Amino acid sequence: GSLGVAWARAWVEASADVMRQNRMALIDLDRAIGDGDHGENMDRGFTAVLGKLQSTETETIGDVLALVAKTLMSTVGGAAGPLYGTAYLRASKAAGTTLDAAGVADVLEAALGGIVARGKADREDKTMVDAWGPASEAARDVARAGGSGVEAVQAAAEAAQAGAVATEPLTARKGRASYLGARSVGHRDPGAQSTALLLDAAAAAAREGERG
Amino acid sequence: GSLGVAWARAWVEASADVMRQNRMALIDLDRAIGDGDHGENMDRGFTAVLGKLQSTETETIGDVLALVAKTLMSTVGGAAGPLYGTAYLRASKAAGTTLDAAGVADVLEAALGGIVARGKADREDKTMVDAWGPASEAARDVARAGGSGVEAVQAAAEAAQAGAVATEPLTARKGRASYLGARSVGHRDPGAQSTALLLDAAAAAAREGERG
Amino acid sequence: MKKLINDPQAVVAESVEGFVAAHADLVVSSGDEEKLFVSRAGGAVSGKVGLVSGGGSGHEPLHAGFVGLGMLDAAVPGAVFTSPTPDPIVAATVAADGGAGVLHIVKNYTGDVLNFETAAELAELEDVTVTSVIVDDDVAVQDSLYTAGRRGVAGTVLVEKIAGAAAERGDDLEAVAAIATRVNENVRSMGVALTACTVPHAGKPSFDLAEDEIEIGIGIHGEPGRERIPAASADEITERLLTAVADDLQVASGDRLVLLVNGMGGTPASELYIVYRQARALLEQRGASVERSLVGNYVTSLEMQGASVTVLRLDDELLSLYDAPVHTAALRWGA
Amino acid sequence: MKKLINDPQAVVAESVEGFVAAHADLVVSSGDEEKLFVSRAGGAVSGKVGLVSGGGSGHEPLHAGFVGLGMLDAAVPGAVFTSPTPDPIVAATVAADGGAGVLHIVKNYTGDVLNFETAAELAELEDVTVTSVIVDDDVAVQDSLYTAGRRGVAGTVLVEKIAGAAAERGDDLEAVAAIATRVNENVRSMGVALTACTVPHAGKPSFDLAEDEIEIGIGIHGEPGRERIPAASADEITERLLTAVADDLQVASGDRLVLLVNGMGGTPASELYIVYRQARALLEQRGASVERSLVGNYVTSLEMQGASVTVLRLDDELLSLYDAPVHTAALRWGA
Ligand SMILES: Nc1ncnc2c1ncn2[C@@H]1O[C@H](COP(=O)(O)OP(=O)(O)O)[C@@H](O)[C@H]1O
Ligand SMILES: Nc1ncnc2c1ncn2[C@@H]1O[C@H](COP(=O)(O)OP(=O)(O)O)[C@@H](O)[C@H]1O
Ligand SMILES: [Mg+2]
Ligand SMILES: [Mg+2]
Ligand SMILES: [Mg+2]
Ligand SMILES: [Mg+2]
Repeated sequence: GSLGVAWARAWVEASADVMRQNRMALIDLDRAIGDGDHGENMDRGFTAVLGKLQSTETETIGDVLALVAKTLMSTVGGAAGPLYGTAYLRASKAAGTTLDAAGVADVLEAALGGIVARGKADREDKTMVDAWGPASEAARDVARAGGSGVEAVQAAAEAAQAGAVATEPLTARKGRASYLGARSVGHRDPGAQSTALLLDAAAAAAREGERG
Repeated sequence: GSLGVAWARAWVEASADVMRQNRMALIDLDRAIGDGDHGENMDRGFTAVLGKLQSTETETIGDVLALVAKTLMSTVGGAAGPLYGTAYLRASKAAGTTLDAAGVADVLEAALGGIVARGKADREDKTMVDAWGPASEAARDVARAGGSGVEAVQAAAEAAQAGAVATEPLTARKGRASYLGARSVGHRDPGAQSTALLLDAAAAAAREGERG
Repeated sequence: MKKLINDPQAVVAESVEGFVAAHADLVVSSGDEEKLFVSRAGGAVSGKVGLVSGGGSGHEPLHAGFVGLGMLDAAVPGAVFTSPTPDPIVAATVAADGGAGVLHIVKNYTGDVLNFETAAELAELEDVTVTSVIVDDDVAVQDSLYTAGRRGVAGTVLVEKIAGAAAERGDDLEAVAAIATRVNENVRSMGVALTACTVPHAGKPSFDLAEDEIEIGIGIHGEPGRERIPAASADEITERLLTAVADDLQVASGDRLVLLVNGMGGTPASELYIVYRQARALLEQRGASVERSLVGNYVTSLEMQGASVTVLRLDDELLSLYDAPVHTAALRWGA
Repeated sequence: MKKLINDPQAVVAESVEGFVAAHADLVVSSGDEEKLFVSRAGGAVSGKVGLVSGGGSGHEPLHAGFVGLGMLDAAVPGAVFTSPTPDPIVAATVAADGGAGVLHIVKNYTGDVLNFETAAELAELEDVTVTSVIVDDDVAVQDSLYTAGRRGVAGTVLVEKIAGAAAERGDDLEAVAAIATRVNENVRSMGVALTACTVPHAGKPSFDLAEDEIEIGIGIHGEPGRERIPAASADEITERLLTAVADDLQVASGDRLVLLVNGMGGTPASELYIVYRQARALLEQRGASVERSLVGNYVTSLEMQGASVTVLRLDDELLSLYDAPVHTAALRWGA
């Protein structure tokens, strides 16, 4: 049930995949309440990450996440670049050699902390915080209940997706969607959705790891 | 059967009317093979002519046609302005006090001569010459056959309309449509059509005069 | 049709009003709606040959944007895409005359030619000597004695700039006309449209273009072009335009050139620079050197998306006249 | 989507390549695709405060068009509508430093702010002193502590122009930053879109607007505006924009102003002058005087049709800095 560096690498590969596949869907979410680049930005970033990963030896989860952090920071741009960059950087520092459920919760909380430190968004401001927040809480709940690392990631992914969906009725107060005020209601936040997709990739990689 | 100054004034009024009504149709013809302004130009011109006419005493057909000439010249612009301006100017000089069939033919030939002098178009170049040409010939035929002035105008109008229709298969060699080369084939020349409409107005005014 | 306009009939008058208010240091308007023209704020320059151009509106900044030191003395805006009538041209000609005569720079359209022709005759009656130069730089149109000939398009800006500099240095009317003619002989252009434009009073696009079609050899009046082809990459389109231009001009190794990439009004600057990049590369492949460049909206067709490529072959004199000071609303250097 | 582009991913690189080729007398490119920036041809000016700005591409001529004497030292173009990453900003900052420190002029978008923030920290590690000024002139957006705040739009050009002049006259970093801040405090803007724009990599319009609708309070990234209203006349739209701007700036009788009417990229110049005419009239009705004017495409949104109105309140110092020489690809006077 614990997660190691193989999982981390598999997660990154799955992330690149899912960003490529959801490129247009994320662009469309961002077109509705932003500027229509989120899918392009994330796809560009994770394509670069994948390239780097394939030519880099990594010994720990932390190595993998640090590589993701640096690469996203230097290839994504926009709001998402620094936010995801900081999230993965903090996560890399929080990650031990293997992650049990508590370890997963620590990593997700660190990521969330990084995003909040940079972006200063509160919950319900209709940002990616509304996906990372529920995700880290769900992982912590699994840890408290004595579940495994894999279960924690799975719960986090489900909570992130629910959190992304739950941004729909909200009025944006941070990021580009905030310019729309009440007109942002009824649309899902693209960053929250990309977070849900990334954590879903994490869960899928964890399940694969269990099986394989 | 002869035509006098009352007819000339009625012709101008009918012309303004018919240009207003066919404004969009002429714009559409000109959009297809030109720049889409012919209807606007002619409508602007004849609206101005009508205004001038209503505030001007005219003693002869020549007075009326000279006023049309001057006003078109200074309000229409584009290719049609100078061409119609010169046509009406030459026509005004050719017009006697009343017009029998030969007089009508003289006036139309003078108009045609003015257009050719300015625009240097030959027949079948797909211009207004292809309406004025047949029109003046038809009037001359009526004169030779001993018909009346009214009959001459009527025949001219019909020939002009046939001439306008006959521009459709032609390749333009003068004016803006010439830039299209072979792509001008299949479209009616806007200036030939406006000529047909103006001569139709002349015929209508003549018939009205007969009756009235 | 959505436009930032009020009454479609008032577009030209209101736009000129805004233009002269914004550039009051440079230009004044005649104020007379029947004889509307824009001229230098200081009036005619005594002893200098006056330069007058004009034509249908909708090509801004042409021509009013080029009135000022080193370029035009007066510009006559007609209705949108409709040559002005002789009256305002005569008035502008008289206003531009500083005693040394006036050069009419006329784009080769039947309407422009005829109206300027009449105006020149009328101006002579008012004791102004007028010479005319016809600009016909558009290689998209076949030049033939049996047609209206080539159109005047973006090359007009270079004729106005260089002839304006010749007038400013004191050349007489004949010499200024000779320079203008020399520029016209050495300049060629061709354009492409990705979209049509909509004349305010027509309210409909000037032509219909499918989502995957472009018009090659477009004019500047929304008149359809030479041929309609499937949409292609910027490099392919540019090669088509540049090749036609450079072949016709017989650009040869060692030639020194001005390269003007002109936007049709609705094209982002970034795209014009992509066109420029390829046009320049192709010229350099021919061994020619691009000495001066202009990239931007100079001769437009309202909001049309598209661009044209213009190449002028320079000699020492043309280059020094090109570099001479110019201070107008749309072109400025050295002053 | 029809555009004069090649590979959508290569738009920025190719456009910058064309840009620096066309303006080689003014600018050079870093050439490094990973750290792409444009800087003055002559390199950093020793002893002068360096000015660096940047942001997503698609707003041309902003920012690279304003690199040159009296304005920016370097500009960092991100992907279209996407803030650049810290690396090229750091590289540009180092290149722009003439030993007197560097001012970052940052438009207030989360992405720009975060990336420039990180870059400033990294540049300090390379011994460059960096101060940042955030531009937030867009009154369409409610200013609130609880949101991302107002956006930086066309007022940015005036901040860059005037701060650039202050740097050029020898002000130190603190003084240049203070001038930039003063301009930002005295400038307000608001825009309208008649059509959306299409980001090359998205391939679809940024929003869908019906034939009879316009977006009031549009941003410069194709993001939807404050409200969608039925199409209206230029005078009505302008009144809406100008009133919001002038009320927020509290324009009063006797105020001396710069009026900038900015095209969003796809708007004919003639329409911008119609907007200018009305905006100026409304300012004069308030008893203010328009001392300087700019009308044209300065801060665009690709091929979007629309315009924005920007008003800057002047004092003697700001006016003299505004008038100071500037020589860039997109703005030039006095030099
Ligand atoms: N202040 C913030 N805090 C947290 N997340 C934010 C903040 N601002 C923006 N975001 C996230 O960034 C996403 C937008 O990313 P992206 O489209 O790539 O950048 P940009 O808005 O610069 O175009 C939003 O959907 C939102 O989730
Ligand atoms: N050289 C010419 N000789 C005769 N008629 C011409 C000539 N050139 C153009 N025309 C006529 O003028 C018409 C176009 O007029 P109009 O649209 O008002 O002017 P423009 O072509 O300047 O826009 C054409 O349809 C044609 O009949
Ligand atoms: Mg975005
Ligand atoms: Mg026409
Ligand atoms: Mg016309
Ligand atoms: Mg963005």
